[in-house]
Amino acid sequence: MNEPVVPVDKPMSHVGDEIAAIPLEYPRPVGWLAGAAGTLLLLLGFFLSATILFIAGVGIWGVNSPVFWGVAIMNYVWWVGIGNAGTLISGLLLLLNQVWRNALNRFAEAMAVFAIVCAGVYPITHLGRPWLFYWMFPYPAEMGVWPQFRSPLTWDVFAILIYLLVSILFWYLGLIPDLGTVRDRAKGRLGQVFYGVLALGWRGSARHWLRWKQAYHFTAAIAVPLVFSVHSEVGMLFSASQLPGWHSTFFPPFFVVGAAFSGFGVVTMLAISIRQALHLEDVVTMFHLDALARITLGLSMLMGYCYWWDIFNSVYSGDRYELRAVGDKLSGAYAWSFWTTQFLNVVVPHVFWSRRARRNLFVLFFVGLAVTVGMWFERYMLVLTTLYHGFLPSSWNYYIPTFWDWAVFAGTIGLFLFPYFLFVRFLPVSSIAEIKEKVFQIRQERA
Amino acid sequence: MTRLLAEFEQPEDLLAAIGRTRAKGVPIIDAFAPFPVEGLDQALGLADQKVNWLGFTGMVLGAMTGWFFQWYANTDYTLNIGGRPWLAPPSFTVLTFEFAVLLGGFFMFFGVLILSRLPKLHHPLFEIPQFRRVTSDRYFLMVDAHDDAARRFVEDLHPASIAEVEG
Amino acid sequence: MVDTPADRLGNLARQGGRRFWRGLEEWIDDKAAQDWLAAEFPAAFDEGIGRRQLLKIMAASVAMTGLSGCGPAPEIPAVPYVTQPVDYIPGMPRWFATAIPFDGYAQPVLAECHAGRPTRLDGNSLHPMSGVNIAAFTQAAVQQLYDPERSSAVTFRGRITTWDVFAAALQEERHRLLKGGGKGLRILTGPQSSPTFLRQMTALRGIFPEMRWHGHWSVGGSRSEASYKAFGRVLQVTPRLDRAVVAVSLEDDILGPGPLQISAARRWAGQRRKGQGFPLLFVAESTPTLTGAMAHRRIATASGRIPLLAAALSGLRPQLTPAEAAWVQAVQQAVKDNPGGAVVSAGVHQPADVQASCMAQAHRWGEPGRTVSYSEPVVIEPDAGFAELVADMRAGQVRTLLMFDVNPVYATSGVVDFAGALARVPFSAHAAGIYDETAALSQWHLPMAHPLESWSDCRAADGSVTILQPLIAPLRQGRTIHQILDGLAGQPDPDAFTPVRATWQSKLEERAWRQALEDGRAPDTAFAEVAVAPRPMSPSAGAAPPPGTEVVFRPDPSIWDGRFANCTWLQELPKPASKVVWDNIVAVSPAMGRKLQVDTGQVVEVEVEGRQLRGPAWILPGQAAETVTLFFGYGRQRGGSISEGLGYDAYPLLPARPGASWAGRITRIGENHHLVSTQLHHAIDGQDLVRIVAPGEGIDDAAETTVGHPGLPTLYPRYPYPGHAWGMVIDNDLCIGCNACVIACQAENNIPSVGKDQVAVSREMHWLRIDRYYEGDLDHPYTHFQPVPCMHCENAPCELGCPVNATVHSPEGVNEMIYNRCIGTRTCATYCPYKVRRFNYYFFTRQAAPLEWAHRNPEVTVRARGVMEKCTYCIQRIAKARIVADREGRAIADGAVQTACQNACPTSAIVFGNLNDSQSAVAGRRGSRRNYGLLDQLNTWPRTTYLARIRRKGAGEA
Amino acid sequence: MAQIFSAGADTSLKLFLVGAAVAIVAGFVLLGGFVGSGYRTNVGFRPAQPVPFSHKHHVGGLGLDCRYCHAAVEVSAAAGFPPTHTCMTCHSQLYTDAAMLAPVRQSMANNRPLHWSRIATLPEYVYFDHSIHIAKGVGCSTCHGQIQEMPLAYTAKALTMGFCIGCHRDPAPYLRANEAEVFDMNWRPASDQHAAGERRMAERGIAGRNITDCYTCHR
Repeated sequence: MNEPVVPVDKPMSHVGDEIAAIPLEYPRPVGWLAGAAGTLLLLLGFFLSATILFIAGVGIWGVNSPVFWGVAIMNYVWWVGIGNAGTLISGLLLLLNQVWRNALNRFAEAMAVFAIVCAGVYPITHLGRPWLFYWMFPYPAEMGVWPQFRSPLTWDVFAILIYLLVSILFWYLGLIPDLGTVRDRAKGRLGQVFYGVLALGWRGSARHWLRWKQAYHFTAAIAVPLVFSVHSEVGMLFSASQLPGWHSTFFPPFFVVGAAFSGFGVVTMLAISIRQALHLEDVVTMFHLDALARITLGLSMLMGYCYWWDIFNSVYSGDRYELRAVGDKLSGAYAWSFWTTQFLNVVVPHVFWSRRARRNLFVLFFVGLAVTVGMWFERYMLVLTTLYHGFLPSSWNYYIPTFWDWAVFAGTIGLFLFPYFLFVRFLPVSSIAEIKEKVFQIRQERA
Repeated sequence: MTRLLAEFEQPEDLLAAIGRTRAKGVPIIDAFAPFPVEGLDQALGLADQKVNWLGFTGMVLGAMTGWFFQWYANTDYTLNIGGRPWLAPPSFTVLTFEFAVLLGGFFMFFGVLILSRLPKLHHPLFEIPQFRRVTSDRYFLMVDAHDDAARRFVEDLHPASIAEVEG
Repeated sequence: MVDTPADRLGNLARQGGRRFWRGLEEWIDDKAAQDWLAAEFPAAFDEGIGRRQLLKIMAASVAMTGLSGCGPAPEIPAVPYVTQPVDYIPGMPRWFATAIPFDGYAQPVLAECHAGRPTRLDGNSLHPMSGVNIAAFTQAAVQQLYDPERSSAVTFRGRITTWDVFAAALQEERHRLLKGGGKGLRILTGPQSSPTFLRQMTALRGIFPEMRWHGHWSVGGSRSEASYKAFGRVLQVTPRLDRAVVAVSLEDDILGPGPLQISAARRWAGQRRKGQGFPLLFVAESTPTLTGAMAHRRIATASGRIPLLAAALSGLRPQLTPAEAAWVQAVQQAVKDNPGGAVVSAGVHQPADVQASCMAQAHRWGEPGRTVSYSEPVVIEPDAGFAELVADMRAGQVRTLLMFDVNPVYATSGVVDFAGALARVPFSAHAAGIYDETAALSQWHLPMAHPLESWSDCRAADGSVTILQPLIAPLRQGRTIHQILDGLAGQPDPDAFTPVRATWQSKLEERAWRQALEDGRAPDTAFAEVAVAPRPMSPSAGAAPPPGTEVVFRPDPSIWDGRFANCTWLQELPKPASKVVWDNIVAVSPAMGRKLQVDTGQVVEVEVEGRQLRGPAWILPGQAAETVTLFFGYGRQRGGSISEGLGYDAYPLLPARPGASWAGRITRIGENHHLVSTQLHHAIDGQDLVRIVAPGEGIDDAAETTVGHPGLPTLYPRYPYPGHAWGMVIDNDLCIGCNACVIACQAENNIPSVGKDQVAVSREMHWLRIDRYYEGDLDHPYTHFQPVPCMHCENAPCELGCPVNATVHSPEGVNEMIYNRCIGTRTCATYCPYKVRRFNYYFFTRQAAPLEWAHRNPEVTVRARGVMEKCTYCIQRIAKARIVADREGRAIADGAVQTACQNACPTSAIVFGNLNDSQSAVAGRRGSRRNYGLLDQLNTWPRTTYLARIRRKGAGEA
Repeated sequence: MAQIFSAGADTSLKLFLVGAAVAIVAGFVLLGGFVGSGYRTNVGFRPAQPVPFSHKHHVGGLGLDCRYCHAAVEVSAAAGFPPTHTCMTCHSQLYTDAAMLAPVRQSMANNRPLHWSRIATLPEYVYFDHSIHIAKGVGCSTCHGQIQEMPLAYTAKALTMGFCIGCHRDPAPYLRANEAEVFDMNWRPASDQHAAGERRMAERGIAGRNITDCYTCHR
């Protein structure tokens, strides 16, 4: 491919001009205000529904016995998955030295941070007694009791928290030089001080760059296995039980692949939105979108393999309960969620065999959306088909989410998008320094 | 001591200037660029692995902390959880790793800042107007111009500008 | 400290003082009290909002309460006695023997009292008719005692007045009656066996020779006519299932709910426990019952065809269907194989001829005195029946009508216009615990004292007398029937104690009297068996009923004729066959469902004799093809906010003439009714959860036999349990599905009722549920019951999931649930393969009225919102036994710890104890070859295991 | 170009960062202090009582045995409060006119109980049993403090889970020799207490038993 990945032929300042201009003189104030207001409304909806939830109790959700976990856990897994993909795109591609990563990594990392926040609210909101959430942390309690470190839930709590902290560090570390760029371009005093403080006095010293690069790579190198561990733990949250359909060693890798897949879906949507809204055609090029589409296609096939391997695994076990769980998956009361998943995650991405589809923004966006929604249904299918039919037929029952399930879910979308709008408005959305680095590299190679 | 800041318009110019400066034996204090210019470290002869070692130390400490937490909690109040042994390495590895990553990340991040003496909001370089473009498209070399010869040498590099750094 | 009305109530209750609330009117002047009442008992003030509605709007009220978990404990004052009773020890419960009458039969109980409040009932271990066992209905008496909606004031034409006003009116009436020798004086009661009542009636007859006493049977009837036909005298005929080898039930629900359930089930279990699969139970019935579920061979046949089967059994040759003929042949074969060991009985609703023929048959087949016993009837024959009373009322011959603990306006055939007749009675008084339909139409309503507040006496199934003693002063200024009758007899200020003591003055001198009270059984009062000879009867082959749909009526298995309708425990008790709660159903067979295209939950219209009603259909496997069964007890107009507005009322459809079944019509209406059941209807998937073996056989693949069983391989070392190792074995062969354990567990462990809406979203809280599985085809299935408490797995999957150590394992192998540590992640319940954990989605325990808090067990934490809970093996009992044993430095004896479910179970299906003690009963059962663990392939090592059901082959096996 | 930040900005920023860190740490320290404080644990709680009953006078001065009033302590979970009748066994003879005792006399005369305020309360999910502690040799003063020196009784010890579990993990220092010592309010551990305690643990069947099991106290 000969098309440009980075704007090689333009002056070095061009990238900085394009990206750093956004926080300083935002090009689309009206659209932004409308979007931010809408998502702020959703965010307020989140606080309202969470307050009502805390006051009334999780009884206002549709959870019951045996479906003790409902939409809350599905959303949790979904958000963790999206978050994980952000780090994967940024960290893994950095380690693999993929040039095209640099246009996407910043907002993928932002996606990771905000998605993890959304995921993180669920382990608290879904508690019966959320005000006692701090019992999950090891602190010298007067009771002398500690958390239970064998529980995948405890792992999850730490995993989410540590993952959030490490993601923020990784993100911020990458941001520092670019914040310096914005600082130096800022005209107003307010912008200078704001970005000046955030940039911590970055001045592009060779020594700083050296340490920065080492730290950046090292953090990427530990963030990537962290992602694998975090989503493996989410998988173990299920497979640590003995329930048919969950009790499988296959879950951790299955979940990691799912996480990456859902994240690519969201990143595709975000990339297109940001590109179109902010006219970053030079930064987020067709090449980037094409690459995303190819990876989505590849992961989609991997997902398909996972789904059917999981089913084969159950069938091959010959265990009666596993077989019944497969039966329920394929033709039970919630089989529609399985087939929806199959269609959206496994069938739809195959349009990407076509180059035209890969380069059509609408198709790209739609497939990204399909994958995102499909991955939600996958979690719905995974959680529900096992829980509603457990071992003893006497305790089988159905599950109907209530208004408040959806209200909190919609609220978390606000919790994700509103900070994201702030991010797009006030921080450099792509990695200026790294793109310049690549431009320089390519120029040297050409020379 | 006089510190001179020479401005270059292209990274290649900076690299070339560094090569010449080092050959001449003029002490280089630092170089500045808007991005991590490839070859800059080698040109300056920087080979500092401190950050990596810090990260590694953080990870080891983190792993120890993580393991200790779990070991201590289960020793302090030993409970029979589902018939599993009280010391359960398979279960404990997970958080051990998580803590390793946490402390590794922290050490790394704060290591970079401390080693780089950041935050440093007020710096003499910021007095120099053209230095503002260091985050955009200008490249700077700062040398210790202890005598006039050195100063002339800098001028010979044909930088876009030369400024004296105070303080 | 401010003395609130609630405190005053509490204090008085605690002190057991004589004076109590004199009724609502005393409070009416007191503004504070009025406000309190309005706040606490809204139903008493506002018909619009009842307690059940409150359950719905709970979200708001439960709100902040859960948040007040931290901070200093609220100041609760210590209120000691002024003068402490001699044998009272603070913090220790006291036990009193008494009885709860149920349709004339005493249900012997031992009441646990904490600080003067009866909190729970057990069976009276000294009483041979119950032992420690106790039926669900009897246990619910304690909830009825604290029902905030119990009738609390004398009313005259619906307005609150006082007992004094009534006493004056009664005296006036008495004087009027005396002039006519009591002409026009009628007394209406349910079945009675009280010697004091009998003595008082005798005395009243002396004063009012023209007085007549009528009996009202809300369900079933009396067997006196049948026994008279069979033997020439009125007798109590008891099939001795403990001795019979073959038992035939022609629609006689021997093991089902009712006043004789406990004694019958104990007898049945006595034989069954021998492990040979005896008694072989042959059941022919139209609608599934507990007896049918226990049957060796059951046939679903129309109720109207039962007389034909009876005829066939007595040697005639009526026209039978092939299935019926095969069944009869199997019975006859079994009888032939076991000479002298068979017994047969027919349902109480069957024609007296059929019952009599069965009585005679049982006399021939078995050994009188062994397989069947005869004695004087426990229930006293009234002077006349209910129909005569109604006729006389219509004829204007009734001047004064006193009704005691009956609700004929509701519980009477729709053909009989009792309400209209009642309007013609110049002086009508209705005494009952609840202000019900009859109360509303009577001139006077008198609050009746609850049995736990009363002095009285009553005969148990064996005729022995239990003296009822009050455990608490009447909470609602109720009086006993004896007080009111004494008033009628002219006593100016009748008290409750005197009439009862007077009855026994000659028979029990003071010491014996005290002993009788202590034992809960008066000596030498049981009826002796009598020898009888059958009268010659000309058996009739009976006529086949007309083809087509037949309609039969049954009391509801959970709330009977509606008398328990205001009791949340029983409303929420899953009915054994359907597992429906908070509703009654129209039971139809699968065949009829197919024919009518009706599915479960769809409304049908049932018509009998031109009268119609609508109710939700329930496709009941095992229902006879053409039979439609209606259940009594619902559709209440009055009777407390819990009972009102639920289900349909079957009484209006009930014809006036006695009979077993009526021709009817059923049509599909099409709309849906929201029926709620705790087990999905289509779950006919027993798999290997319930296992069946032949007598003497074992389960080949049983993974474990003792606590040290090898089990499946594991990577982990076994945890040692060197001290006690608590375990439970449930014998599926003995479980009759009677639900006694479910209520016992609920009463012992402060388990809240959650209401229909919450059960509808599957949030019922029962720690112990009874799973019902079907085996075989839809029309003639075998039914299995399996009580499922927590399995207390040694390798508990739940414990692994908890992030905060709220559920851990005890050194004695109990799977502990620490409510106060629980934060409600629900991971444990998710991981539980048995789904025995229950979650407090709301602050369920908060919804009870303060008065209901009084019957909570102080030994068990009342769980708040957001915490998980589950069976604890009654850890409070273990803890208590351990402390007592520890104090004395000895080990806990086998049997010293009995779980509540184990106590209640009339068949001893549940055994609990120390598995490490090889001599213990539970270890003995564990050693049985029938022992298996539920889902033992999961290697959870459950401490609760099951014994397989026994089914004999041969002996008429199809 | 002018500097964006003054020379002092770095110091301010660093001070701010350090201050924030200190504030967070201090917050946790303060929280810990609050949790352990008497405000939350009720230590020193000295409520007014209907009658200002002095344990100092009755126990310390007159030498009444605890069980004279708290009669159920050896047989029941609850120690029990004395019925009015118990007070009147003496006070029908002594101080019969004392104004201070009027509520007691009124209680007796009107058959209305006295409402005492509790000073040792546990949450409702804690099932403490007095009798077993007495039987195993845990004395009154171990939990209730020096009651015999209190003119008006107050909460002497923080009855937190930490307090309970401290002893349950290592009961030896608290086990007394015999009944007399258990009710001896002035008991002090002897020099060989630890060895004696361990011997008593073995004798009384406490050794080798897990009394830190959750269901020991919660159910």
